[in-house]
Amino acid sequence: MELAEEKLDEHHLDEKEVIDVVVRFAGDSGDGMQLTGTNFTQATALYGNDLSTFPDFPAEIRAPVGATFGVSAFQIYFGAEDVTTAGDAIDVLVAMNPAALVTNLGNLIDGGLIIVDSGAFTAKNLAKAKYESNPLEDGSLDGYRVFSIDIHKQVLAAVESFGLSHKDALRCKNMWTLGLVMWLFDRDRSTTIDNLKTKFANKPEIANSNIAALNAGHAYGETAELPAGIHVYKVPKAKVAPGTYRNITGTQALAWGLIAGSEMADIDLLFASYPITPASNLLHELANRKEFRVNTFQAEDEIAAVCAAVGASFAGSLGITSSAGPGIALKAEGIALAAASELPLVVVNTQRGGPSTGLPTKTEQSDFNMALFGRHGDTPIPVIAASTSIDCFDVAMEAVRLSTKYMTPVMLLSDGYLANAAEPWKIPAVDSLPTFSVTHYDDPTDFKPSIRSEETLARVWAKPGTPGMEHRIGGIERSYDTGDISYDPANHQKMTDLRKAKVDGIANDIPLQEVCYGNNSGKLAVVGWGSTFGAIHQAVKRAVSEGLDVSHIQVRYLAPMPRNLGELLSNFDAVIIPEMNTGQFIRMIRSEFLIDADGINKVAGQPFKIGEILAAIHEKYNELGDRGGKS
Amino acid sequence: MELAEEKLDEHHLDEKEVIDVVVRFAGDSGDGMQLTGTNFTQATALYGNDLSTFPDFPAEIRAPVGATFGVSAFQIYFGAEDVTTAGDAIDVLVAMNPAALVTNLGNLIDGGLIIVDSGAFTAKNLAKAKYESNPLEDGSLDGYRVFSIDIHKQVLAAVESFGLSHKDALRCKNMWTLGLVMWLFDRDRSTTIDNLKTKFANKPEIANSNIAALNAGHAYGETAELPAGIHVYKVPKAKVAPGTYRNITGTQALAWGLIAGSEMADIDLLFASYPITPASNLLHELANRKEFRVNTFQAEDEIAAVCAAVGASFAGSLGITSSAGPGIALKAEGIALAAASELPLVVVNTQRGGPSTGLPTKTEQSDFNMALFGRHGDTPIPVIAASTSIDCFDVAMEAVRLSTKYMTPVMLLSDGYLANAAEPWKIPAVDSLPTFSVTHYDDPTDFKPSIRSEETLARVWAKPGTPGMEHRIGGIERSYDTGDISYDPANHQKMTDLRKAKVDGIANDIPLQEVCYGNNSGKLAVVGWGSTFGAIHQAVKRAVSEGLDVSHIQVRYLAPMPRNLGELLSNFDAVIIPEMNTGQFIRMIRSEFLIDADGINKVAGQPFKIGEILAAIHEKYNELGDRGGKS
Amino acid sequence: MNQALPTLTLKDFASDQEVRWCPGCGDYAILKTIQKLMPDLETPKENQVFVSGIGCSSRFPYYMNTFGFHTIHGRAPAIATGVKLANPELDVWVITGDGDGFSIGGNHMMHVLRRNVNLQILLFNNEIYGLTKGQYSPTSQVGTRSPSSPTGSIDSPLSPCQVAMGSGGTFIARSIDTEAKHLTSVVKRGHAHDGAAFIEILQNCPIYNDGIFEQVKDKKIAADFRVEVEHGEPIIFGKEKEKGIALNREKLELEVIAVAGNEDSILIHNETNKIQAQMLAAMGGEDFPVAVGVLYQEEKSSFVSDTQSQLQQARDKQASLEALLNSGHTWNVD
Amino acid sequence: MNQALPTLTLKDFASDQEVRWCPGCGDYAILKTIQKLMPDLETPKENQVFVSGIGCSSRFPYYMNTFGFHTIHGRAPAIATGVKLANPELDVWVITGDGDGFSIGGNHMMHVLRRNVNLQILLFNNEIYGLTKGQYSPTSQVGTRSPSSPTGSIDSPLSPCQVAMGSGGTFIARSIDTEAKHLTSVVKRGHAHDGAAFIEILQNCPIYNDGIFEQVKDKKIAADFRVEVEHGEPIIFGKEKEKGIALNREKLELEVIAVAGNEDSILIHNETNKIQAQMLAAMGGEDFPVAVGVLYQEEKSSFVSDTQSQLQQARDKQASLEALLNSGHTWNVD
Ligand SMILES: Cc1ncc(C[n+]2csc(CCOP(=O)(O)OP(=O)(O)O)c2C)c(N)n1
Ligand SMILES: Cc1ncc(C[n+]2csc(CCOP(=O)(O)OP(=O)(O)O)c2C)c(N)n1
Ligand code: SF4
Ligand code: SF4
Ligand SMILES: [Mg+2]
Ligand SMILES: [Mg+2]
Repeated sequence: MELAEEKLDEHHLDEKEVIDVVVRFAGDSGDGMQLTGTNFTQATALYGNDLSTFPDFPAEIRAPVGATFGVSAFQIYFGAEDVTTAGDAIDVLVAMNPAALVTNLGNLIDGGLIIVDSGAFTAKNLAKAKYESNPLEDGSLDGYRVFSIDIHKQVLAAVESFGLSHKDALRCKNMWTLGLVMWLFDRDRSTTIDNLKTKFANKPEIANSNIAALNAGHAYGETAELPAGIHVYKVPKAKVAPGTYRNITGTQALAWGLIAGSEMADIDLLFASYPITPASNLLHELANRKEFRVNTFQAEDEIAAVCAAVGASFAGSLGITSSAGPGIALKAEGIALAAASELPLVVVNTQRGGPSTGLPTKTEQSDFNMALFGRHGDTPIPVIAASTSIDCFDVAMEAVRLSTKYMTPVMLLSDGYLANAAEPWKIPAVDSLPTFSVTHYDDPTDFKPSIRSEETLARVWAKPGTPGMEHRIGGIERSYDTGDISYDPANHQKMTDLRKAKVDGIANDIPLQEVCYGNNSGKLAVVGWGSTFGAIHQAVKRAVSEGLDVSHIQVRYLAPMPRNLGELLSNFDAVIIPEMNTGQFIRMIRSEFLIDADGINKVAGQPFKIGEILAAIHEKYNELGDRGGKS
Repeated sequence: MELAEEKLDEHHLDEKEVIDVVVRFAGDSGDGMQLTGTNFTQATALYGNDLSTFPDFPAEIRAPVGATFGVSAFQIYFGAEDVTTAGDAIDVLVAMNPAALVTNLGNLIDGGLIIVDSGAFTAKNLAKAKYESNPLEDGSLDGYRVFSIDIHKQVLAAVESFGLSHKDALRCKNMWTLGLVMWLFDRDRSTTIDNLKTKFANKPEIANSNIAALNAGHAYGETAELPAGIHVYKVPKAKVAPGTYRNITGTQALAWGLIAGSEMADIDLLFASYPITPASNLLHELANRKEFRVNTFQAEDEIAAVCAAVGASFAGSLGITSSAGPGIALKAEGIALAAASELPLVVVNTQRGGPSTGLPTKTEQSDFNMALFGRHGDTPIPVIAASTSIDCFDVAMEAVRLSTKYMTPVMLLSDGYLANAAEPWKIPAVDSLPTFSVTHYDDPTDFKPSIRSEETLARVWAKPGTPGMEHRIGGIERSYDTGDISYDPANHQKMTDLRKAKVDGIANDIPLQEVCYGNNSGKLAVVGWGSTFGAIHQAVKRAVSEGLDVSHIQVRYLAPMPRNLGELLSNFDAVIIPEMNTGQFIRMIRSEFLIDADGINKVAGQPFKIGEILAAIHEKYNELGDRGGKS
Repeated sequence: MNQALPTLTLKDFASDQEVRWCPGCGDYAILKTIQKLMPDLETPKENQVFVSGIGCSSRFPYYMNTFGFHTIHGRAPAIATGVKLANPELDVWVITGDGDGFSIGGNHMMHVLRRNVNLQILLFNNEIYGLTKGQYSPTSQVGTRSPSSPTGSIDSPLSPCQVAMGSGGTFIARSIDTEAKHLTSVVKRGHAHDGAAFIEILQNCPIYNDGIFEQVKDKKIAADFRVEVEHGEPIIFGKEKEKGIALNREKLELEVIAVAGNEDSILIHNETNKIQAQMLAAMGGEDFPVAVGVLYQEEKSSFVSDTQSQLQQARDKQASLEALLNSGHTWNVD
Repeated sequence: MNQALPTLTLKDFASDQEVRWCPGCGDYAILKTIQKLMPDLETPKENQVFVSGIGCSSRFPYYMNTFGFHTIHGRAPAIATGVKLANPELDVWVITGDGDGFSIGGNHMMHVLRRNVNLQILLFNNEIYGLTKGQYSPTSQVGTRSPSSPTGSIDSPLSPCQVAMGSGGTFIARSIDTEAKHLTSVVKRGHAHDGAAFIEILQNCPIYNDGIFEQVKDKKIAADFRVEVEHGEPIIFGKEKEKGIALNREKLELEVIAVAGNEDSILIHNETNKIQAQMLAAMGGEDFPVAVGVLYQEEKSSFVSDTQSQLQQARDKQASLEALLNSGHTWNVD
């Protein structure tokens, strides 16, 4: 299916009360946009809106001031109903300089609000952004509401009394702007003030001037004469289940899920990795958590990393390795060794734009094929995917459970979007987490490394250091009976069948597939996996609210798939499968169930927009209407 | 489908004239069985039978004398009709010692002929073969025709006059035995005699004693009193097209096909590889052919090998790399670089038993998944497979053609069986070979590395050293328009679509799929790819001769598949797909065409037997009969 | 076709791509130096090829208006080998970083050096993984705090020049990003070397590892912390060239001594002596200056020339495809 | 649980698997030597782990009745690092070949050595790829004719001990397959070393590279072609110990001299001197004997102990999952 985009209702900001809003803070790498966004997010969470955030870093490490490729942005989508994406289009764009304006304008809704620092629209900066004339003056922004303030000047005035250098004084620009945006949405500044006090505990004059700037920005909104149509907006509180919440990125959730998994399984983790964007943060997070049963090892490359993890698993810990596309490709041989020698291993793939080096800082779902099939020989392994940032926590625990219970490598798919995006997470009670304690085999009576569980088909995990357990394993085919090398043809057939049966059998140990929104049968099912969740979910909700018979099915277990998935899908007249690749998961659905599903494919390094999926639903729906369906 | 085996007619050797025969020479690694087999093959080719041969080396380099794991064998299947496999079961087993007997007996037909050297059935050798009593004496061979001769003694007598050492004299055992087998099938000894003279040109006493042994073995057949039912068999000549023939292994054919490809394309080859069984012989063969436009480079590992090949392609030669499963897995990232930067590259995968180190000396087709999907990102590349040893020649040329014409890596799948098996090949006239001369781009007017052909969608190949062609490429996403780095979302979509369209478009440049035996529509199609060809072909022929409506379709182009394949398959009531894996190609057939094909899967490190496929045909046929078909 | 080469300048070697390193990055200086020296090399521009891996440094080829291939992480030496084998006429440069060249790519580096493949290898050593945002690298000092070593790294660093010596490298040199003159002369000598020329360039990463080479770079103190070695010249340093390196030949250890009164004890640099070169390569730390310049050079036949002569020998045979196909045992069927 | 260890013998360390090397292979002798010395190491059998890559040599673990992991080609050092990090109590051995350890696996080898990971690394150097039927390896002499180098290899070989030195190895030794006594003593010293112990074992492959070490092995001539170095002892060799190694301290070159009359000029082996060790590691060829024994040893804190102390430090904090999940900014919704 060709990808079209449906315009969502753009009534935003016309009323004083709005259901949801997308705000994007954009500026130079040095402008502190991430900090601004984070503080606004905290205030918004406290206010009681549901929300989702996405920091958008430039590909370059540190670009020259004012360069378009150096723009750093932070987007937040918040509202009164459940929010599952960082938003299709921007309602409010905060642009700290011309480069920030030019690179983000395309995504602003018609009539959207632009807050700009006119003080940064100098000839030099305009040239760097390749503006031929000043957009604040040439009428090119007429279709928007422009709120142009010389923030430079305002800030210098606001912090004058603190005696900062000109440079340090200007550094408070972001807080001034934040103050203004907080006024716009009626947020409380106190957490930000606390944060500033803590952060600059040793530099009170910096803390105080930032606080002054924040307050001044807020006051500006309250007192200045504002352009028509700019006023305080009310965004009603969301109905949120009671509990303690925090904001969490996919990376954090994944790391903590692994830690929780190690506690539940009662084993040590060795996390061995080699830096690569956007996977490195997982290494960083865990390197900081060695007070738990985690050790981290930065290896010389990805091959060494997976191998060290396999070695750790042989020694009785759980080896975990992590990377993105190119690095995962290098790990194939090591993963296959773990599969052949039947050792647990968790492989986390934070997918990014491919092929080859591709688009390292962008998101994509194009490693599905490699996850399932990227190894030589018949080497099945279970593959599971996280759908949201917070889902990373549960999926990480599940990876630990499956790999240790079935003595198999498990591939966990995340992606660049999930890794960096943050959502509010209702913090679970630790004693509510599932337990699945693992034990190492230690009975020397007739011990052989090939002893296996009849139920799981997993072989025993007998670790070095245990008397009587001495044994040899390896990657050459092993005898089913003894575990020793065997070149026997019938044995190879038996072991091949066994490896397949073991992984297939996991289907009996995972939940049946449920429909996550809509009915269990009907006209159209939209089937997703991974980070397409948010956009699909909103699109299906909107379609249902329009009265369409559409359901959303989100698959976590990609291999093996849930036992009932084929039957469930056959209850729908049509199935569409949005993927951020050229159609990889759909191939499995078609071949397994012989269902003529349609793919909705987007490979632009960016998540789906709700409108794109909604458009695809409408299109398919119309087509179905024309030819009539089963139901 | 479960794998059963159908007993083929075992009337063999009951008559004086037989249609076809399988002879297997088996002995210690040091017994010269490969030489014996090769000479017998030559004589058989000259005699006018069609034939196919398979050398079967032990997994160990050099095992102790008499060990079962040190048995080396050479099998030849020859007959009056076309022969496409090395034979299901053995008619005549030549066993030079107890180990050779015990390891091969299981595959001998009931009533088959065993020729044994009783002189080697010593207590020591029997013990090494784990015989508790001497099978020549304990009646355990009663179901066979046993022709037991003390070849030790015979040989020593035959060569006595040449004054050789005892050890050297015994070395003539194999020629004595060959003489006897030549008598059995009425073969001419003169080529062997010539070969011996050439081989031992500098050691005439060795040449002469071997010739004497050969003649003595022959004379023994003519003059000795033989057990009942042992006599000269006539195998009628096959109807063979006129021409000059040679015997050729898959490895040789592949190497020569690459050389021929380089001549036709008018480019130099850099063949970069790292040794691995069973792929190394290709490196060896090409290292010996540097008088052609081939250079070989033994790299430090597989990654360096693929990278050197990619570098050579960048510089304007054709880079080729070759390996087996584990090594191909390591090349994924390099292959993806060639795909992303759009450079030609040929990757030869001589598949072996997996997973991990698996069964290096055994054959399998289990790298299909990896060939199609074993890379990160959306990275399609064409994949083609050779079906027979001689087919390797054509497929290698085709790989050169496709990779240079479409500026893409091409994966060529062979396997351990094809690589080592030999068949008679009608030597083509060089001027009958297809030409497809490649030119490098050298027009500096508005040159950009992103200029591409509208027809093939391939970009230009502009090589360093050409003035005005200076340009930069790489693995980061490149602008469609300029070839420079681009992070633009729409461009990434466009380039992703382009890469897919380019590979998909190859479907327009390959032959339509034909049926290779049987009708173009009907009840049952047996679809094969790769080295299953021989067994499928014979099985389908036999089924057709039984009156069944069965066709054989052999697919060379696995990605993209021939344009008409789906339509062709839909003309059959049922489709079965034998594969030496757990069902990999079938997944593509099912997902692309939504056809409910059945897999016949064997993963025992050994080729299919004709009987196994015939049994599957019968089973499916019966099932179809029961439920009635389309036709 | 090649008549007198037109006189080219730095500008001819600058591509049209905007340079995208962080402000202040040492890579800028290196780029400029290389662009500037290219016209002097007397190799036609179209025969210049820059091959790199992945890293900030590996972006280099994009900025050179020559042939360039920005490949995959760690593999540039292998890819460059293929380029050079395919066309020995080309001048092939490898641009790599401490991570690219010595972490993931260490093995290829070792093998091109021992094979003596005719490449100029420029290692931009900033002792950090720049592109991936500052994790410690195999050349980072012990105790480096980085996102992946929050309490300090514990791995002992590799010394690129020492590894290159151990691998059998035949040209081993060290220079500094901002020392254009020194860098130019070292690179030109590497270019003239027949075989693999390995040049470590100490490069400042102001963002993630700022000032790590301050001692050897800061004009005020550098004279005390670095020594420029020159074949046949005494190894002396200090603002007034008042200090020298001597070899305690009993203990086989280097020593820093005053020049005055000890003129005869000062070690004379002999770039053909491997043992001495190994000692110089290892110099540094608290008590010794860092040696820059050509530490070692050895005349040895190169991989490409040996390969070419083997090829030449093979190609003296008249190759015929026809004859190949018909070689060995054949038979006719009429 | 561990009371006095039962006295074990060679047999206790032989597994039930049939040994499958070619008749006459040097690997047999090494296996026997290792099996025999195991009981002396005073590590419980269940704490012994042998990790290997792929190659004839890498089959070794199957024959040891200890824990064993026959992994994938070239990666044993990395896998062994994981084993050791997971359980520092274990005695971890790496068994590798010249192809496994220095061709495909060279990078991992370099990095375990510089990190000083506590492993005993036994490199079976037969200067050939045995398992894949005899192609030349990175340690093969120039001119080696093999299936992949039919007219002779042109790549200069690596010297494993020199590479190990260049990589910063802290224990570097060389021995010979069939010299059980010498090998035993070297391996025991390596075992006692705190860090990475690298031991090159010259191993004969009678099938593909027979006799390559004949000079240093043949009882009749070996005395002239090898020298056993021993810390603190003069470096002398020859049937009557009549020859010695001297160092020309001016030229920094080794020389062979007669002992008689030159007693004072004979070099005394000092295994703690890196420069001297580098010279000894390089010795060989036509004019010099090959040095065997412990060439170099350096006391340096090991990777595993440094890791453990960092872990220990972190774990002094009371870790609570509950606290982690609730750390940082949280808010309540009622
Ligand atoms: C296979 C693979 N692994 C990891 C990465 C991520 N990566 C890119 S550059 C780099 C390190 C760069 O360090 P260095 O070579 O020192 O270059 P610098 O950026 O410091 O110049 C890493 C780890 C990658 N691109 N590909
Ligand atoms: C990834 C991979 N590449 C190649 C091989 C094939 N291979 C197995 S062992 C070997 C070389 C062995 O040489 P060495 O390490 O010297 O061991 P030896 O057999 O001589 O003891 C090679 C190339 C493999 N098994 N896996
Ligand atoms: S991160 Fe460091 S090395 Fe990379 S461009 Fe910036 S300053 Fe240079
Ligand atoms: S090939 Fe050589 S190294 Fe391998 S087992 Fe045989 S003799 Fe030993
Ligand atoms: Mg660096
Ligand atoms: Mg070897």
